[in-house]
Amino acid sequence: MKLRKITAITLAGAMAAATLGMTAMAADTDWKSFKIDPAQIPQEKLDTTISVACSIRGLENPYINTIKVGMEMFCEYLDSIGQKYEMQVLDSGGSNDTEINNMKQFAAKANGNAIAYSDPNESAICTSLVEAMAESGGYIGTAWNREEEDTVEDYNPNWVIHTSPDNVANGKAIASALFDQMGGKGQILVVEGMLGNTANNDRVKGLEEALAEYPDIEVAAQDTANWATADALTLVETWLNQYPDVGGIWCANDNMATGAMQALENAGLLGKVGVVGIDANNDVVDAIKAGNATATVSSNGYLQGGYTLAICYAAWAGLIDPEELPLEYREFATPATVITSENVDEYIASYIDATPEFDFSEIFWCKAD
Amino acid sequence: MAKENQAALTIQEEFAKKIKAENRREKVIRWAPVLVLVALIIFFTIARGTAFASVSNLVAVLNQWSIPLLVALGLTFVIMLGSIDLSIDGTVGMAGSIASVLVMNTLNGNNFGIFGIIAAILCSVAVGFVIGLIHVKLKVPSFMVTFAFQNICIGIAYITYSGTPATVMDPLLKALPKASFLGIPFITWVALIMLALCIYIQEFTPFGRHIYAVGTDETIPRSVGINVDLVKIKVFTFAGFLFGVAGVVGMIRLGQGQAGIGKDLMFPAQAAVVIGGTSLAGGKGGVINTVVGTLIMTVLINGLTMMGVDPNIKTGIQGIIILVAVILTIKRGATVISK
Amino acid sequence: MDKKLLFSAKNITKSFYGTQALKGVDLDIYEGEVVGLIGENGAGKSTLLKIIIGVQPQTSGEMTMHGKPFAPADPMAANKEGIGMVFQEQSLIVNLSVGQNLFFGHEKDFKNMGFVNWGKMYEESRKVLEEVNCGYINPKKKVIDLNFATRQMVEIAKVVNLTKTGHDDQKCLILLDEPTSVLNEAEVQNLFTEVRKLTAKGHSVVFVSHRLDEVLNISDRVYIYKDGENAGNMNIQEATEDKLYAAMVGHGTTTEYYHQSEQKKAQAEVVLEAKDLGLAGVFKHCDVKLHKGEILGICGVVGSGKEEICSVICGDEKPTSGELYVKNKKTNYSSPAQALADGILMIPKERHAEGIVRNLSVAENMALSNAPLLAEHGIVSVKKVNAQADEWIGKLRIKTSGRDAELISLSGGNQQKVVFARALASEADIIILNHPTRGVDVGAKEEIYALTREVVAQGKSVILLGDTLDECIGMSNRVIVMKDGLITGEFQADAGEKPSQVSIVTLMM
Amino acid sequence: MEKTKTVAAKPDWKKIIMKNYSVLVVILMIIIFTVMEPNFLNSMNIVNLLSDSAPLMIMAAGMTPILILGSIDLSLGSMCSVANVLMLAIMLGMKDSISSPVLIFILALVITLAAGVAGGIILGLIHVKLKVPSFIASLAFMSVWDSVALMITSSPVKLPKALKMTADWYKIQIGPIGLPLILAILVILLYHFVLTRTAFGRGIFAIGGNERSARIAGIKVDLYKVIVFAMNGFCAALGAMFLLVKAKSSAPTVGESFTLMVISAVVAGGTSLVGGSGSLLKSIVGVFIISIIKNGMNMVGVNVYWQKVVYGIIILLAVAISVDRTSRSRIVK
Repeated sequence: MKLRKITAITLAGAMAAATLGMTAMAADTDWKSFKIDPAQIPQEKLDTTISVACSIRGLENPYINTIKVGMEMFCEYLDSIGQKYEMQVLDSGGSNDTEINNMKQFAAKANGNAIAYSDPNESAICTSLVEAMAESGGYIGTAWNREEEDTVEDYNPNWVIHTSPDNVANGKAIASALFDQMGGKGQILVVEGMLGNTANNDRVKGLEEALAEYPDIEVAAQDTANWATADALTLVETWLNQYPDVGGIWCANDNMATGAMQALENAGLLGKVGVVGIDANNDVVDAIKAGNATATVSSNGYLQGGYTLAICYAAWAGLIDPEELPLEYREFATPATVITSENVDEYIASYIDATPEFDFSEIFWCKAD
Repeated sequence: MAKENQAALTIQEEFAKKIKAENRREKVIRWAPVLVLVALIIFFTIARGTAFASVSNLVAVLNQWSIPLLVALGLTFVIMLGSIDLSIDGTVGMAGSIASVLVMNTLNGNNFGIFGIIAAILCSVAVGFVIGLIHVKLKVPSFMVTFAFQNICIGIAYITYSGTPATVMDPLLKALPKASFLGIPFITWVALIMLALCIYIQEFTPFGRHIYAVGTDETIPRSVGINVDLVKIKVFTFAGFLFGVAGVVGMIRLGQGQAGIGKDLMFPAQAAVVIGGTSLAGGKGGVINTVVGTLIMTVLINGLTMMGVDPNIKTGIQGIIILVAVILTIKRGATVISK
Repeated sequence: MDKKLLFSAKNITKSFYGTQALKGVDLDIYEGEVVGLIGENGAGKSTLLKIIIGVQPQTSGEMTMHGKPFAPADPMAANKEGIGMVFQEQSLIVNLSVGQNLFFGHEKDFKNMGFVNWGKMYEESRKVLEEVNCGYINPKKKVIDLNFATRQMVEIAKVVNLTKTGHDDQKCLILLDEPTSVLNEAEVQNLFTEVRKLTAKGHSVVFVSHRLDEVLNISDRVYIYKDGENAGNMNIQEATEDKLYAAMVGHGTTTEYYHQSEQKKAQAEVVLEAKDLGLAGVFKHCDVKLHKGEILGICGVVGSGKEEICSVICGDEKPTSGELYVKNKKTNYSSPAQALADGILMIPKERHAEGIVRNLSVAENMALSNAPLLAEHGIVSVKKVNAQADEWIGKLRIKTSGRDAELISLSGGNQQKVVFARALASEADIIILNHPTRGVDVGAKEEIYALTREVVAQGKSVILLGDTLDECIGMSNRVIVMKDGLITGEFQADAGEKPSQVSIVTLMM
Repeated sequence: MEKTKTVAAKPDWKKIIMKNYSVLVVILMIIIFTVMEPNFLNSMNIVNLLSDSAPLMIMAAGMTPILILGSIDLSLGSMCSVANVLMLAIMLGMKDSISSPVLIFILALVITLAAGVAGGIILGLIHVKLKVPSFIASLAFMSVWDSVALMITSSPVKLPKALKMTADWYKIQIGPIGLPLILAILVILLYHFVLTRTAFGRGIFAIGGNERSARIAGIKVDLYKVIVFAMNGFCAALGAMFLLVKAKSSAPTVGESFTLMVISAVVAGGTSLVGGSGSLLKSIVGVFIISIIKNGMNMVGVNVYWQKVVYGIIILLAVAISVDRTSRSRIVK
C-alpha cells in the first residue's frame, strides 16, 4: 500500500484542522472501517437514477480535473454495484452567482435524488450552495472553503460532510520547504493568485506565518498573476531583471509555478532558484524530480471528489444517517501531501505513472488520521 | 487682454491663427501616444534606474510585447472596419492548445512538428473565416458572433487536452524561447515579421485601402463595385490568422499549451489599439498606431510591476493612465460626436 | 438630329416593396450633348440614374449603350461601358488621399510585384486633375482636409477618369446628380466650363438639378419626369422656366412664387440682437437685429460666415467675441437646447447629417423639438404626437406610407419637409431656415414659402439663408450681405422695394 | 391632396413576427430542453428560472438605454462589484450603532444606490465632456472600479448571522415568480414607460439615431446621456444588492462575469449595438434567452468540456434567429 505511506507524510496543520472538529472525542472507531454493503441497499434505490455532480470553478487548473476524474472513478464503482446514475460537472467559471445558480438548477433537476461534491468558489457562498441542495432533499459534501462560523449541523442531514485540506497550512508548508532549501535567508518573489479570492488569501496567510518564523527571508516583490501561467511568466520575467539574486519564488498554485519556471529557464536560472507551488500538477512534480522545483502540495483531488460523493451516496442510500455521525466524521481533513525531492519518486510511481485505485466502499478511508 | 489683441486682427489673420492652432493641436493629437510612451519610459527610468533601463529588461519587454502586438495587429484591422472582435481569448488559447497536442508533447505520441503548428494556425484561420461569414451573411453584429466564438474556442481548447495541459517536448520548440537573433528574442522576430506583413497589407495593397473605405462608409466602396462582404470576411480571417500565430507563439513561450494562453488578452488589446489612435468608429488609424499602443501597455505593466505598486491598486492606475492617454488623443468641441 | 445616339432607355419601370417608383420612362442621349433631367422629388430621377449606373436593376424595360444592349451588374461594369456618375451624397473616402480616391477600386492597375506603386498613381492623378482644370489640388492630400467644393471637383475628376480608362476614343456618358448644391457661384461656372469641354470632345452629360436656371444655362435638351412617368422633353431653345415648371408640377405656374402679396411689414419690436458678434477666424463685428414678424435674409458665398453666424445664434457654437441678446436678455448658449428654451430653432442645411433621425418614424421626427409640449404631466401623449404628424403630413403634402414609416423610407425632399414641419410645430418664435428648400421640388418649395409667410404673420421671426439669391431677396423683409466674415451691406426688401440681384452680388464677391 | 392621405395603420403580422423572433427563440428553446430533460419544466426549476435571472435582468435594464444611445458600458460588472462590497461594508459598519437590521439594510441600500449613481455620473461626464468614446472610457473604468472594490474589501465577506434576516425577502414567491424578479421587471416596466413616453426617453432614441440631428433639434444631448449612465450605475448597484442577498455574502470580483453576459442578453433580445433602436421589453426576452441556455445546459448535463462550445453555438443560433432584419438598409458592424 504505497498510498498509505505517502499519506503518512501529512501536514501538521491539516491535522490541527482535523482536531478542531473533534468536539467530543467519541472513540467510535467502527466508523473508520465502515464499508458500503451493496446488499443492504434496497432495490428501489438502485433502480432510481441518482444525479451525481461535482461543482467546480473552471477547467484552467489540472488539479480541478482530478476531482472530475475522482467522480468518474466513483461512478465506475456505482456501475459495479448496479446503481443507476447520471453524472455531470457544474462549471462556475469562477463566478459566485453562476455557481449558486448551477447548484439550484442541478437540485431542481434531480428532485432530491442527488449527491454533489462542491468546491465553493468563495467561503462566503458555501452555505448558499448547501441551502440549494438541502431544499431539494439532495445530499452534498463540500471541500476547501467554508466560513468558520458554519457547521454541517446547520443543514442536517443534507450537508453530509465538509473536508478541508488547510490552505493556510499548505501555504506555510511550501514556504517552509522553500526557505529551508535557501538556507533560511535570502530574497523571495511572491506570485499571488487572484486577488480577493479566499484560497489565495489563505495561502498567502500561510506564507506570512512562515515568514514570521524565518526572519532572514525577505520578500523582494509581491504581485498577482491571477492563477495564470502566462501572467506569472510575465511577472517573474520582469522581476528577474530587478532582482537577479533572488533565492526562491513562492507561487500560490502550480499553474503559476510553471510560468515562473519558464521565466527562470529563459533567464538561464532554472534549477538555481527554488520554486514552490500548490496542486501537484504533473509538470511541477516532474520539475521537482529534475531538481528545478522545490515543493508542491497534492490535495489528491481524485480522493476528494470520489470519497465525498461516496459518503453522500451512503447517506442517500440510507446506509448512514449523517445526524448520527460524530462530528469528527463530518468535518475532517483529507490527506494532503507535501511533495519534495524526498518523496517525489513515490508520488510519480503511484499517481502519475499509474492511475491510483481506490476502494470507494470504505467511505471514510479518505479521512486523514 | 486677449480680446484687445483679437480686435486688432483681421478675419484672415484670425483664420490663419486658428488654422495654426488647429494644426498644433492636430500634431499633439498625432504625437500624443508617442509622448505618453516616452513619458512613461522616462518616469520609470528615473524611478527604477538601471533595473528598468537595462538590456535584460529591454529583452523582457520585447518578449512581453510580442503576443499583445500580434493580437492587437489582428484587432486593428477589425476595428478599422468599425467592427469588434471579442473572440481573441478563445482563438489564441485554442491555437496554442491544438499546437501543443500536435507537436512532441507529454500528453500523447504525436510529433507532427511544423505541420502541427501549421494545422493549429489553420484552425484559427478557419474560425476567423467562419466568424466573418456568419457576421456578413447572417447580419449578426460582430460583437455577438465573436462573443459566441470566444466561448466556443475556449471549449475546443479544453477538449484538446481534456484536463492536463500538454507540455512541449520538442527540443527545437523548447529552445526557441531562449533563442535570439541580433539580440532580439525569437518570438519578437515572429511578431516583427507579422508587423511587416501588416504594414505591407495596409499600405501597399488594394485590400488595405478597401479596409479604410469599408470602415469609413461601406456604401461608397459598394457603389464602386467592391465586394464589401468579401473585404470583411478577409479581415476577420486575417485576424484569425494573427490570433493563431499569437497562440502558437504563446505556447512556445510558455512551453505548454492551455486555454489560459489567451486569457485576459482581449481587453488590453482593445485598449492598446485605441490608445494608439485607431478610431473605434472605423476608417481611421492603422498598424503603426497599434505598435505604439501596445508598447504603452507593455511598458506600463512592466514598469508598474517593477515599482512594486500594491497589486490591489495596480489595475486602477492602469485604467487611469489608459484614460489619460486616450483623452490626449481625442478631438473635442461641441460638434464632435463620441459614442 | 444628325448626332449619333449614345444611350437610350425605353420604358423603364421599377418597383420597390410594392410601390411603383418608375412607371415607364424614356431617355435618349446623343453624343456631345448635355441633357437636363428635372422633376419633383419622387418623380424618379435618382432611381433612373441608379439603374443606369448599375446600383440596382430595373423591373422592366431596355437600355442600350453604343447601340448595344446594356444591363450593368454593378457600377464597375457601367464604368467599363463608359458611364460614370457623381452621386448626390459625397462618395469620397475622407481618410484616404485624393489620388487613392481617384483610383479607388482600380488599385490593381498600379500593382507591381505585389506592391501598389503609389508614386505612379499620384503621377497619374496629377494628370487626371489637370485634365479637369484642377491641377492645384495636391493628390497626396487627404480628402478630409479639403473643403466641399474641392471635394466635388475631385469627385467629378474621378468619374471623368473612370469612364475613360482603357478606351480613349470611346464616348462617355457622365451622370451628375445635383452636383452644384455644395458649390458657390464661381465654382458652378467652373463646373459648367468643364462640362462644356467634355461635350466638345463628344462625351455626353446628364445633369440633374432643382435649380431651373442652372438647367436652362447648361443643358441642350431637357427631360421632365412626373410621378415616375414621362412628362415631356424639349430643346433648350423652346424651354423657359415657366414652361418647365408647368410640365413638372402639372398645372400652371404662378409668377407670384414668393407670395409677396402676403408679405407684411415687420413690427418694431426687436426680438434678437447681435452686438459685435464674432467667431475667431470666421466672422466678426457682426451687428444684426431681427424684428418681430420679420424675415431677415442673409446672403453671401460659401465661406462668407453666414452659415456660422446661424450656428452661433442657434447655440450650436459659442461666439468668441461680442454679445447676443434675445428678447432683451443677454444670452450665452452652450447648446441648441438652451437656445430652444428661448424660442430659437434652426432647420439645418445638411439634412442627412443634422436634420433627420433616419430610423425613427415620421411622427417621432416631427416631435423631436416639442416633445415636452405634447406631454401631460411629463408623459408624452401618443395621441397628440400622431395628430400632429397627420396634420403636417397633410399640410405639407408629405409623401409617406404613413406617420409610422421610418424616415429613411421617404425621398430626400419629403424628409426635408418633415424637418420643416418639426420647426413649425415647435413653439420656437425665432426660426433659422438654413437652406430650407434645398433638394425640395418646386411644388413643395411653394408650400414652404407660403408656410413661412404664415409663420411670420403669426408674429414669429425668421432668419433665412436662401438656396438661391432670388429666393433670399424674394422672401425677405430685409437682406444682409456678408463677405469674408464681415457684413458688407444691408437692404430693405419689403414688397415692392426689392433690391436688385446685381447690387447684392457686387457686395458678395 | 388625396394621394398623400395617410392610411390608418393596419397590424402587419409579418412585420410583428419578424420584429419578435426572439420570443420564438425562447419558446423553441423551452420546447427543446423539455424534450431532452422533462424535469426542465418541473416546478422547482421554473421557480429557479423565474428568480435566478433577477440580477441579470436588473443590469440589462441599465444597459439597454446605453446601447440605444449607441454607446456601451464595459465597467458595469466592476461597478456592480464595488456596490456589492460597499453595501456589505456599510452594513457591517452600522451593525453596532443601529439596532434594527431592516433600517441598516435600507440605509446601506440607499447609500449604495447613491454611490452607483455617482459612479455612473462620473463615467458619463468623462464620456460626454471629454468626448472619450464610451467603449474605452468604460474599459478604463473597469480597471478603476476593480481596484476600488479590492480596496474596500480584499476578501469575500459573509453576511453576519445578526443581519441574515435582511436577506430573507429574496426567497419570497408570488406564484412561481420570485419577488426579486418581480422587482426587476417592475423597474424595467417603469423605465420602459419613461423611455417611450417622456421627452427624455424619446430623446434617447433620437440621440442614438443621429446625435447631430438631436442636438440641432434642441434635445439636451449631454444631460440625457449622463442621466442614462447614472441610471446604469443605479441598476448596477441594485443588481449588486440582489447578488448580495442572494449569496448572503459580498465579493470584490462578483460582477466580473456579468458585463459581457448583460450585453449579450440585451443584444440577443434584439436591441441593436449601433444605437437608435431597441426596447427594454426585448431585453426581458433576451435575459430569458441567456438564462434558459445556462439553465437548460445544466439540466441536460452537457459534458463539461463541451459546455462552452455548446453555449457559444446556442447563443449564436439564438442571436442569428432573433436579430432584427426588418430594416434592409441597416449596416451591421
